[in-house]
Amino acid sequence: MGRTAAPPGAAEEAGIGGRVIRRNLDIDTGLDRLAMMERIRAFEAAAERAAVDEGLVLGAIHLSTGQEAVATGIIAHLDRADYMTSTHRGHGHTIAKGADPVAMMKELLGREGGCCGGKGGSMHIADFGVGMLGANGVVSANITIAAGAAHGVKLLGGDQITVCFFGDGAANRGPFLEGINWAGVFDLPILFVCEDNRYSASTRTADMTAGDSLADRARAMGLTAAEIDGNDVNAVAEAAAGAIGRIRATGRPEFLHAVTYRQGGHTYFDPAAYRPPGEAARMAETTDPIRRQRELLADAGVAAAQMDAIRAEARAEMEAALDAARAAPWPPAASAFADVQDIGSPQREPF
Amino acid sequence: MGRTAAPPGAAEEAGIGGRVIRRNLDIDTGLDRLAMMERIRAFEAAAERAAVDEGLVLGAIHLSTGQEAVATGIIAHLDRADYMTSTHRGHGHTIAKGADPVAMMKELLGREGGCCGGKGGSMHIADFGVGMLGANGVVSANITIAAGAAHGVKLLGGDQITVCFFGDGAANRGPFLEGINWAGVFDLPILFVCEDNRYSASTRTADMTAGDSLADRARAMGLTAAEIDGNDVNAVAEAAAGAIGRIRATGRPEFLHAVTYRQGGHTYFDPAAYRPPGEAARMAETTDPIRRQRELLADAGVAAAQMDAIRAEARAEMEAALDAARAAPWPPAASAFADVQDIGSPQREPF
Amino acid sequence: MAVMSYAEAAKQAIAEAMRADPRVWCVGEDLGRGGVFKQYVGLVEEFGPARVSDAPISEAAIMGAAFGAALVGTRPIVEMRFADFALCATDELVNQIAKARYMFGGQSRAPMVIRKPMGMWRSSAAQHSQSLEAWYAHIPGLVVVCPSTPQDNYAMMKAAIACDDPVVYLEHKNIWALEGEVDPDAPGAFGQARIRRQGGDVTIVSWSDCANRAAAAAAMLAEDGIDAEVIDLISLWPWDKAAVLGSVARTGRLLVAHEAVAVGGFGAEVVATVAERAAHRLKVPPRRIGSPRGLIAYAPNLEDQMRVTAEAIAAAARQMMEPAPA
Amino acid sequence: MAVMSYAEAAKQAIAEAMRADPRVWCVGEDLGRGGVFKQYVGLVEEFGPARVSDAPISEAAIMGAAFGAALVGTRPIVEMRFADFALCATDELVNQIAKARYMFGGQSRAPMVIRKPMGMWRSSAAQHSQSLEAWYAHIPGLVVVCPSTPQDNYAMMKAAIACDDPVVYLEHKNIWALEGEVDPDAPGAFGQARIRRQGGDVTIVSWSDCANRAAAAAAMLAEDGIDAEVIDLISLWPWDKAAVLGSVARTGRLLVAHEAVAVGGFGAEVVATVAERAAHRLKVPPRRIGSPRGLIAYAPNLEDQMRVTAEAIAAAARQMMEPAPA
Ligand SMILES: Cc1ncc(C[n+]2csc(CCOP(=O)(O)OP(=O)(O)O)c2C)c(N)n1
Ligand SMILES: Cc1ncc(C[n+]2csc(CCOP(=O)(O)OP(=O)(O)O)c2C)c(N)n1
Ligand SMILES: [Mg+2]
Ligand SMILES: [Mg+2]
Repeated sequence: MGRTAAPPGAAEEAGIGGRVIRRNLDIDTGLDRLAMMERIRAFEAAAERAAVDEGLVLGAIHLSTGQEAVATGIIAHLDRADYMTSTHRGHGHTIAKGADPVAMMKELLGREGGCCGGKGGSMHIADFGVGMLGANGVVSANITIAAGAAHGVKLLGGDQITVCFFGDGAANRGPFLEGINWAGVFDLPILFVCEDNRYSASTRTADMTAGDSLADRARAMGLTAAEIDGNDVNAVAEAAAGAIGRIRATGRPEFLHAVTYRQGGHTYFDPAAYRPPGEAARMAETTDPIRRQRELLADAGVAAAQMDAIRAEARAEMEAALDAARAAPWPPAASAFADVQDIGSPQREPF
Repeated sequence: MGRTAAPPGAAEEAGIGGRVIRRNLDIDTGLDRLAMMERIRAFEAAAERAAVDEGLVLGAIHLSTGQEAVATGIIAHLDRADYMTSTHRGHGHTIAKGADPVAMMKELLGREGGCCGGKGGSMHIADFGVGMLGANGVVSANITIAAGAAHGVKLLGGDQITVCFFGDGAANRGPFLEGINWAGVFDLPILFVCEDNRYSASTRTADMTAGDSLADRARAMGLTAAEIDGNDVNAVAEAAAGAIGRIRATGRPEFLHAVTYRQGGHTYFDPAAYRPPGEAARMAETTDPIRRQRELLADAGVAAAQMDAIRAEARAEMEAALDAARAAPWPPAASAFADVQDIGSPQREPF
Repeated sequence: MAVMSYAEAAKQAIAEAMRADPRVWCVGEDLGRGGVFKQYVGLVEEFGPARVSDAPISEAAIMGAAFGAALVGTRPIVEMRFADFALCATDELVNQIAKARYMFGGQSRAPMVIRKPMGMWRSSAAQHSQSLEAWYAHIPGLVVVCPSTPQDNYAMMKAAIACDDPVVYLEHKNIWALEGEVDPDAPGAFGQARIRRQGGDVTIVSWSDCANRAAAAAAMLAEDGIDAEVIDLISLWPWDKAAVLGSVARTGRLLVAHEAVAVGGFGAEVVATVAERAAHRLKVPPRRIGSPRGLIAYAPNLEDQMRVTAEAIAAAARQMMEPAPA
Repeated sequence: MAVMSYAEAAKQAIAEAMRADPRVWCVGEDLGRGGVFKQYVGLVEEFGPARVSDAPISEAAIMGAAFGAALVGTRPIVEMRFADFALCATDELVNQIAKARYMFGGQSRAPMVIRKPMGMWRSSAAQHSQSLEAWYAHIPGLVVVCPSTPQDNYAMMKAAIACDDPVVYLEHKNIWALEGEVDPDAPGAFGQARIRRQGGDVTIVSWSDCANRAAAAAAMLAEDGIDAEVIDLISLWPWDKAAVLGSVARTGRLLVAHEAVAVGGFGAEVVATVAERAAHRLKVPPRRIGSPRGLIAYAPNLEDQMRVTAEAIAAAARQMMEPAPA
């Protein structure tokens, strides 16, 4: 199944050119991961341009630039039927889960054909058709919801697993404890992924977090937990393969703490001047997951041109998505009152 | 300063008569602890009788019978100025902190002169005069409040410490995480004490708690934490002395997990038939802290008669408290609308 | 028609729904031992601990997890134990459950029944006595039910379980033992009031246990020759405006009685609606009777000052019948 | 008199209070960088990080810990960031803070200002746009303030900080930049409305940013020869019943306008109170204008359908001036 950089075998590592790459890296897999990260980044870059240059995105959008390895590496191991909940910073997870970027971009622009009919926007993006049960505007709230999705699957006798993404800041709200305890008590097939980009809005999360390890918080509730390099898509994927494999086999919850870096501001209009001078540039240089994956593949013999083509394709796809969104009309006025509730609907009884 | 059973010295232990006692047990201290436990038990026994036999206690009361060592051993190291928050099961903590049992009993009977003017009852018992900042009808809610009391002390430059008592069931609510994280982040002088009586109402708490150790939950948030035998008042006191000494010295939060046993039902009218047959009797036999302390003191040469006298005195004190409460009038009718708020008070504007 | 208690009626409705639909399940603290008010006794024996599930003391997780489980196709009945404790799960109810279907553009439903035992119960004091139904009526996305009789607790529970919307289901905890006949074939309908008594002199609108007190007040008023109509709204959203407006058109007098604090209570909505739409029908000014804007004490004599009694309702109605002072 | 923005006015009031009283402090997420709406910019530089304190994302702990700190003698200003997120701390506010003084028989006070930026702000969607002031007016123990101008945001913030009760302080997040003159010597008073415009034809009662829209509506109405009186309640508990009843006695017409959902909104309380106490003064039925009982969408054309605009207020007032159909 595709070329390999070295003969397949047990994962072994070797220093090449000062960097460590996996001997058995499957280049097609590596390229797939690169392509997914490029698509996420291109989507968000297009959205940001639409917001900044054209004023087309009216609400706040939170970009995951620099964090694409987490969504890509984890979700690579999910089936379409598996469930996922996400956060306000959920574009990447949603794309990786298989949602249509055109419908997503329309949603960001608040247009007809948006995946939520223009009612939710970026912060409530969802695609139930691919098991994406929603971003969330309330930090940490998706953790108990995800535990419940896994609980529901168990009650119904399904075999889907659930993945719950949340940020480092979310680990300081009660639902973190309540949701993880719940998953432990009811023995639920769920993977909790803390996507730690080191910031909570303008706050260095470490300054507002007691203790050294969020994984220890999960371990104290009986979960198997690991800390991983969230900027290395292959390391993420490897850890996810292990955890998700065990979850599918045992039905028991696990926890991954993926450390990454938020390259931009909290929202697209946050200049993030509160960061130590030089930090962002240094981190973009050293931790950027796309750059790292490109270097890895280059070392394995992949031509830059091939990778540039992947990037160009991703950009073209998302440019087209933005074009489609730009051209889409506003949602029909009558939809304003639809889908609130059946009983006592404002369509019949607004007052 | 009182008789000692053995020469003072570093804590050493020796088996005597099959039991382990501390060589340097100060008998007066041991008797003081016994007396406090007897007072708590006598107070609650009187309250229970008033409830069951006379119907004088109208709301629910939650007894700490069997758990008296925790309140006694911890609070022995607090000054009157130190702060404390408690739970729905707070009589013992309140008595140990120095509140007047007459005012407390009046409160349980909803009478004038009750420590809360008859407005709170058992579940909201409080005596700010002795630093007791309130029981709480909402499980776990007192944890963030206690963290805040310690925070306030720090802001004001005070030297009081705060102790927060809560149950094993409370460790599964969000405020457990949020309050302990808060204390860790702001480096607050507070001792968290989980008084683990193994039940949450009719539920065996272990069945609804993931992970093996609540202390680990606190450790994961950077707190020094220890598990202690909550039925051994001297062990509790020793652990508390250490923790509280360190907190006074460093201002840093600590955590104690004291394992004890709720000998009765959740409320006085709960027969607790859900417990495994024989469990309650066996535990009363083996874990009762008063019995254990009596045995320890007996081994150390204290006469049973002296200990019986302490019990009789405690009972007489609480019988008198009940008599006083029984004789007290209802609160003045006009107080119904007092102390809601100054601005827009119902005394002026009920509607 | 069987005679059963208010608690039993809801339990029977739940048991029947669980037999008919394996997706229905209950979750809450202590349910395996029947729940704190014994309103689930026997269900775990029939349906097992997965479908009559205990829970940690984690109201936020009970609400949030049940919601997640609803999103993937189950139909949870959520037990909050006391309406007061449900405040620990307000974000989950108001920001998540009530809004999800809309925010996600209709992709999802949250078919949930959220049971919140409410109201005063001798000497339960300020944290265990609240009536906050007005809050939920104010939140789009929620259906709000406040049954007052075994019949309605049976029929509305069935309707709530069958409903695809989240239903905030507020039982009054002082009437668990109240007995009454239950006709299992009389369906419950949201937004359809029950006329507890017909009368031509004054319209008394109420709900929850206060509707029972309103009915008692009407009996007292009848002895005085005052013919009161008692309307039990049963559900507050939707609520039966037509029944109230129709009745007021006949009586010309509107009295709304509820246990909750009067200020900002749902009685204000009822009075405001009538004032807006049928002011010309009113012979005397409309009136609300509810709790003063104060807190509920433990001591019974103080607690009683917050109660809306049958006597107080009757007295208010009598005043409304008096000729205006010259 | 200085001209300043709505945000600056509150900040200035806070800074002055903090200078005068070392017990006053602020706590909330991101305050060290000025807060999410920059309404704290510069305070940390003056008062340091202990008194302008960052917080973890822990609304329940922010509220609960501030309460604990109030119990021991500090005077916290609590920042909830968005009124919507404050729902994560509902138990703390409603069951603890509002009730503590009473439950403990007057042993304690909770002098706290709880800032909850509320309201619609272009395309913030359902979880970041709510107006829930009616909830807090319904809760005994709480004072509720909804300022609409820099002057009132200055004066009421000072009053709130000086007050020994917990004050739910709802600023409207759409008007942070609104500028106006601020007289630092004009004291804020709870329960005292501001007559934004005097008029004899119709009384328009409003609060928060909607009061600004009501004032704009009055200007439009004046062009039509309709002389509207605009009453900005400023505080909802206590609220200035006398001002409203007095005005209605003169105009005979009552229109209440607010951004919140009309059903169960505080407008119902105002209308019900007037209907109860001054029905005979009303020449036409009273009227409320508020949001439909629906949810707030992201798409601007859908969002706009939920707005209560100056035009809509003016249109409603005009209708009330029309002669009744024969
Ligand atoms: C309960 C709650 N509090 C505050 C906010 C405001 N807020 C939105 S995102 C954010 C930071 C979240 O940090 P983290 O969880 O690390 O996620 P990240 O933004 O870094 O992806 C905050 C404070 C919110 N949405 N919900
Ligand atoms: C938030 C909340 N949920 C539920 C309850 C009902 N309740 C009162 S006490 C209790 C059990 C508490 O268990 P634990 O914390 O172990 O304390 P214990 O009663 O054993 O002292 C429960 C569930 C409550 N008071 N508050
Ligand atoms: Mg983060
Ligand atoms: Mg316990």
